[in-house]
Amino acid sequence: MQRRTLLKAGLALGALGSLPLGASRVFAEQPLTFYGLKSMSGPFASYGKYADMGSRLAIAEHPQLLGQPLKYKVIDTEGNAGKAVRKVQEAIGQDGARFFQGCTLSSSALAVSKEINKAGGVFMTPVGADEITGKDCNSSTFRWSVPTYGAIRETLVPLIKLLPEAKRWYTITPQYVFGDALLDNARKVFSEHGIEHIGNSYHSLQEQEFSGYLTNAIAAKPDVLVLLNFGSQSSNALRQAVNFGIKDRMKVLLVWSAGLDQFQELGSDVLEGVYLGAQYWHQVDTPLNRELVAATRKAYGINPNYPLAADYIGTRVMLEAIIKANSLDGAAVSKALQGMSFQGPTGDELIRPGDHQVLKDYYLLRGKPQAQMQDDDDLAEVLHAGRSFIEVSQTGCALA
Amino acid sequence: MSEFLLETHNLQLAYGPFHAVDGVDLKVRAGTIHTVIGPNGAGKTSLFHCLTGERQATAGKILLNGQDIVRKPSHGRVALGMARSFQLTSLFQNLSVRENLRLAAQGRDGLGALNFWRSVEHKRSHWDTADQVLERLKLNGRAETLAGELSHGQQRVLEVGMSICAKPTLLMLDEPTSGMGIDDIPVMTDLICDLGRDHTVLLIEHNMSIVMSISQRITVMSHGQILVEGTPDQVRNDERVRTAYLGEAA
Amino acid sequence: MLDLYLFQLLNGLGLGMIYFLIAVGLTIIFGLLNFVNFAHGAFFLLGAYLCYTAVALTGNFWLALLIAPLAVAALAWMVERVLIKRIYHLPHTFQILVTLGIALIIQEASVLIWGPVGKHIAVPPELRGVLIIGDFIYPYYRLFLIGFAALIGLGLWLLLERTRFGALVRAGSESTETVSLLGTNIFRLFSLTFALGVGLAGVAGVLFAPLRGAQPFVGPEILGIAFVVVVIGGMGSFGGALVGGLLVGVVQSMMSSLWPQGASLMIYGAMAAVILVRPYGLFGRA
Amino acid sequence: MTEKNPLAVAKGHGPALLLLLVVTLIGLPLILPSTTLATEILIFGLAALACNLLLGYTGLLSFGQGIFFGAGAYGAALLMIHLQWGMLGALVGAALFGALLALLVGALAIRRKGIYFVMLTLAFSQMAYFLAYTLSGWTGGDNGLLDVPRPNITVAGHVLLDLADPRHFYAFVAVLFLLIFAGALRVIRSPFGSTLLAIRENETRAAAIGYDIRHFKILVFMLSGAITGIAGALYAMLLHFAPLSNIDLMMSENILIMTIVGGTGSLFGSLLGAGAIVLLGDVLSELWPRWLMLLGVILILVVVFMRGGLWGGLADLAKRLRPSPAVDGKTKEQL
Repeated sequence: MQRRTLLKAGLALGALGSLPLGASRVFAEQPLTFYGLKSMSGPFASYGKYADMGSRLAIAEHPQLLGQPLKYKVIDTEGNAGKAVRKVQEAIGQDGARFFQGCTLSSSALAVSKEINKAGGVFMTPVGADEITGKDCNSSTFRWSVPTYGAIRETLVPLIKLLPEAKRWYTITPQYVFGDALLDNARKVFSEHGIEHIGNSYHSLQEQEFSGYLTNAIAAKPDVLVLLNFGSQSSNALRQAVNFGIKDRMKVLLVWSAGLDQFQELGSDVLEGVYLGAQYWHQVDTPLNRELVAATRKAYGINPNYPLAADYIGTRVMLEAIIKANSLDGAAVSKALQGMSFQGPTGDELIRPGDHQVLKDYYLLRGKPQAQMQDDDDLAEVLHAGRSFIEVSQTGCALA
Repeated sequence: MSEFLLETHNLQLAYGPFHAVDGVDLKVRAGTIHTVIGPNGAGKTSLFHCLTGERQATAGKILLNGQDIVRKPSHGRVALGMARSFQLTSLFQNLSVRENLRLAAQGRDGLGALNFWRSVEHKRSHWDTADQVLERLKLNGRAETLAGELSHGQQRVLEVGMSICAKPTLLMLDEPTSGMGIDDIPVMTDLICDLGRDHTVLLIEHNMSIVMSISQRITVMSHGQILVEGTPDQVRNDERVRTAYLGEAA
Repeated sequence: MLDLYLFQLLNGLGLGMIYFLIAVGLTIIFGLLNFVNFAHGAFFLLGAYLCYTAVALTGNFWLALLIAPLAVAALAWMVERVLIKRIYHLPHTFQILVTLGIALIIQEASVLIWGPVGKHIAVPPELRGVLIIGDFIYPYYRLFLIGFAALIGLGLWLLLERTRFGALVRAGSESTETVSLLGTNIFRLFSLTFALGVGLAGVAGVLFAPLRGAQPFVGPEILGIAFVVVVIGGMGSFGGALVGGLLVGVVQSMMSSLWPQGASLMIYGAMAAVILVRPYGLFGRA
Repeated sequence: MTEKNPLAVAKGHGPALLLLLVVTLIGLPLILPSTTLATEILIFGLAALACNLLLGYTGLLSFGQGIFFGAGAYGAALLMIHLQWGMLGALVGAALFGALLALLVGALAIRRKGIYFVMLTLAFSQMAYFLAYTLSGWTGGDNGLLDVPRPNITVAGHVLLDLADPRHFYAFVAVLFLLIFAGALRVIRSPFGSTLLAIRENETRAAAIGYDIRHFKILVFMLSGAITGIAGALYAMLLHFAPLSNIDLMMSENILIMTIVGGTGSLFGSLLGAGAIVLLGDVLSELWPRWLMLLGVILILVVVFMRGGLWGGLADLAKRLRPSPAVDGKTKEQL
C-alpha cells in the first residue's frame, strides 16, 4: 500500500522535471539589470554597506545604457558563500542575469565566479584571494584589487629603504590560504634584501586574542613587526600591540589594512606612527579620485573608503565596457574589458588581458599624530605608491 | 538448581566509609511474596538499587537462578527474567497506556528492538501481551488514554503492571502503595496477591498492614544488615524488631 | 626560550582572570537558577557598546564602567520580568532557543544603533603604559584587569556566602518553597540574580572594550569562551569558573608559542575531555 | 519535554501524509520564484528532518549536525572529484561518511546527558570545523572546495537525467526527499522508533524495562548522520561548491532552528521549518538587512506561544476551524 503510493509519487515528481517551470521569464523583454553582490546582512555588513554605496554612485552616472533603462539590483550575500552562490544561480536561471560586481568574501567570489563563467556572464570583484586571477581564473572574471604579491612588495620594499637600520623583522600570520600567500611573498622579499626574518607566529582563523603572539614577538626583539592578518583580526592585533607598548620598541607594519573605515574605528591613538598598506586612499590626487571624492561627499556626506571606491570603479568599468562593446553579450563585454585602460582611483589603470588582473597602485601609508590631522579622516599620509605584479605566466592562470 | 530464585552473598554498597548495605545475605524462595522492611535509613532502598542494577554493588554476589548478575547493567537483568517497578511513578507520560505496556513487553527483545525497518504492527505478540496485562490491571477502558492523564491510583497500578509485561520470573516492587489514597490501596494489594500467583515477588514496603497481610516471608533490615528473617508471625513477635521500630519512633 | 614559556604562563594567568570575569556571570545564572543563558555573549557586547557611548558622552571611562553594567543589568532585569521568568521551568533546550533569539535581537539592534563598523574605546589615560620586569612586558591596563577581576570575584564570594541575599538565593536554588515560606518573594530574588549575572557580562564587556573594541559580531565567540570555562570548572561552581578561566588562559597563551593553530582545538578538546572524564567539571557538584 | 504525543501509534496516516508531501513537492517550485530556492529548501528540510529524529523523537539536542552536513558535502565532493564517482555512489558515500562520523560523535556524546551532552556536541562541532580548515589541501580551507561536479544520472553510459538543468535537479532532490521521508516515517513506526520515544519520555524507565539506551542513541545518531550527510552532499552539488561554512557552528544552529520552528516530533514540520527559515532569509534580506532580528523574535515567540512549532500551530488552527466533535483532535498532531 505504502510502496505503491510511493511509486506513484515518484513518477509524478519525475514528470515534474520535464515541465517548463519558470523558464518563460528568462526570455521575456526586460530592462538591463546590473547585479551588485553585497554582504548587506551578516558579519560582513560593514563592508557591504559601503560597497553598495559605491556601486550606486556608478550606476547613477548611467540612467540609460545602450538605449535601455539601467536597473541595479542588490543580491545580499549574507556574508555566507553558500547563500551567495545560490542567489547568483537564481538570478542567472530565472532572470537571465549576466553582469555582476562585488563580493566581500574570497570564498564567495571564487564560487560565484565559476557560476557566472558557466552562464557566460561578466564578474568584477575586489576580493583578496589571488586564485581569482590565478589558478581559478576564467574568461568572465576580473579583479580590481592588487594581489598579495604586490601588496607585500609595495609595502615591505619601500619600508626597508625607509628604515635602513631595521634588520630584524618578525611576522604574525593568520593560518589560512590568504595569510600563507602573504607570508610566502614576504619571505622572498626578506631574503632578496638581506633582512633577517627572525620569527613568525601563526594564529588560527578565529583568533581575536593576540597577547600570546605579542609576547612571542616581544621576546624575539625585532626591529619591525609585520602583521599579515586583516579585518577585525588586524584591528585587534594592532590595538593590543599598542596596548603592550610595542610602538615604543619597534616599528609596526600592517600590510593589508582595510583603509579608511578601519582607521576611523581605531583612531589616531592607535595608528600614529604605524605603517599601513592600502589598496585605496581618498587623499590620493588623481583626476578620477577627485571626482569620486566630490561625488561621494555630495551623495553621502562622507569620504570614500576602500569598499566604496573598489565597487564604484568595478561597476563603472563594467558599464564602460558594455558601452564600448555596444553589446549585452557577456563574451563581448569580457572581450572589451580585456586590455582596457581607464582612469581609476589610483591613476591610469589597465586590465591585463592574460589573467584579467587590474594593474593599479598599492599604497604605503603612515598613521598621523592627532596634532597634524587636518580633518577627522586625515588619519594617515601616503609615503609611497607603486605597482608590482608577477608575470602572467607565474600566476597559474590559463585563460581559455 | 537451588530452591532460591534470588540469593545475595555478602552484598555490600559503600559510599566511602559509610556502608549503606553491609554484608547482606538475602534468600528469596521461588514462588513466594517476600517483603523487605525496616525503619528509615535501614538500607532497604540501597539494597533494592543493587538488585536492580541502578547502583553497582561494591562487593558481594547476586545470584539469579544461580547465575551471578552483580556486574550486569540494569537493562541486561530484564532479559534474565527480572523486572521492577519504581517508588515514584515512572511512566511514559505522553504515550498511551497500551503503548506503555507494549514497550515494556518489547523490552525483553533486547537488541531485537533495534529493528528499524519493520512496523511495530509486525510483532503481534507484544500487542497481545499489552492487551492481556490491560485486562489484568482492569485498565482496558483506558487503553488509548495518555498515561499522564490517568488518576494517581491508576498510574500506580500501571507502574506495577509494566513490570510484568516482560514476563519476568522475579518481580521487584519498590513501595507500590507509596502515595496512594486509602481507597486505592485494596486494589493494589489485590493486584500484588494476584501477581504472586504466577511470579516470585520481592517487595519493599512501608505500610505494615499490607506487609503482614500479603507476605509469605519478611526480611527486616537495620543499619544496612539483616536483623531478622521469618514468617509474618515470627517477625511480628520478635523483640529486636520492636526495638528497632521503637527506636525510630522515639 | 624557557623565559618565553614563563612569560606565556604569566600572560596566560592574566588572560585567565579576564576569562573568569567573562564566565562568572554565566556560572552564577546556571548554578543558582539552573538556567542556560545563550545570550551571555550578546549582553557582553552590549556592555562594550554602552561603554563606548558613555565614554563618548562623558569622556570618562570610569563613569562608563559604572553606568554601562548597570544599564545592562537593568535591561536584563526587564527581560527577566517579561520573558525569562516564563521559561525557567522549561527544559534547557527551550532556554537555549529563547536566549539565542535574545542574542540575535541584541546583535542586530547594536548594528542598527552603532552601525556595522566596530568602535574603538581607548585605554583610560591613567592606565596607559607598560610594566617592564627584565624582558617581560605587561600593560598596566591588563594588570588592572587582573586586580579588578580578583576584586569582583572576592566581592561576589562575599555576597553569595556571607550575606542574607546570598543565603536566600542559594536556598532558593535548592527549594523555591522553603524561601517562599520565609516570606521572601522568590521571583524578585530570581530577577535580581539574573540581573546580577548578566550585569557581570556587561562589566566584562566594558573592561574588555579597550582590548577588543566594540564589535557587533563578537557575541558567539565570547559565549564560546564562557561556556568552555564554565564547563571545565564545573557548571554553577564559582571556584570552578576561576580555575577554568585560568586553565583556559594558560593553555591558550602557551599554545601561541607551541602550536598556535591548534589553540582552539586544544581548548575545545579539553572541554570535551573534562566532560567525559569528570562530567561535573573539575569543581562541580553532581 | 512538554510536547504532546507526536506519535500515538499512528495507523493509516502514512498515505495521507505522503500525499500531502507529494502535493507540496510539486507545488513548491510552482509557487516559489525559483527552482534553486525550492531545492535549497528541500535540502535543509532533509537536514532538519534528520535533526528531528534526534531532537523530536529521542530528545537529544545536538549542536553537531553541521559536522555531518559538512562531512557529507566534503565527502561526496572528494569522491566525485578524485575518484570520479557518479551521483548515486557519491550520495551513498556521503551517507556512510555522515553515519561514521555520527557513530564517533554519538558514541562519545551520549555518555553524558542534558546540558553536558549539548556541550559535548558543541565541542566536537568546533573541533570538526578546525579540522576542516586545517586540512585545506582536501577541503580548500576557508576558500572552500570549488568545482564540485553535479554528475548526471546515467545507466550504461546513457544519460537518464541531465541534472545540469536546475529543474531536473529539483525533481531529483524531490524524489530523494520523498524516499527518505517515507523511510523516516517507517523508522519512527518501527520497534526502534517507538523505543526512541520511550527514551525521550523517560530514560530511566526505558532502561528498567530492558532497553540498552546506548545502542538506540547511537543508531539514531547514525541514521541522522547519514541523512544529514546526504543533505550536505546535495547542497555541494547544488552550489558546485562546498564552503567551509557548511561545517561551522552556525550551520548546526540553523538546522536546529529550522527543526524547532517547524515543530519537533513532526517530520513534515521539519520541511515547514526549513521552508520558513530559508524563505524568511531570502525575502527579508532583500527588504531589510537586519532581518536576523526578526528571526530572534520568531524563535522567542515559537518557544513561548507555539511549542509545537509551525506544524503544531497549523494543527491547532485546523482543530479550531473544524470544531466538529467527530474529528479527533489528536490525530492531527500525530505525525
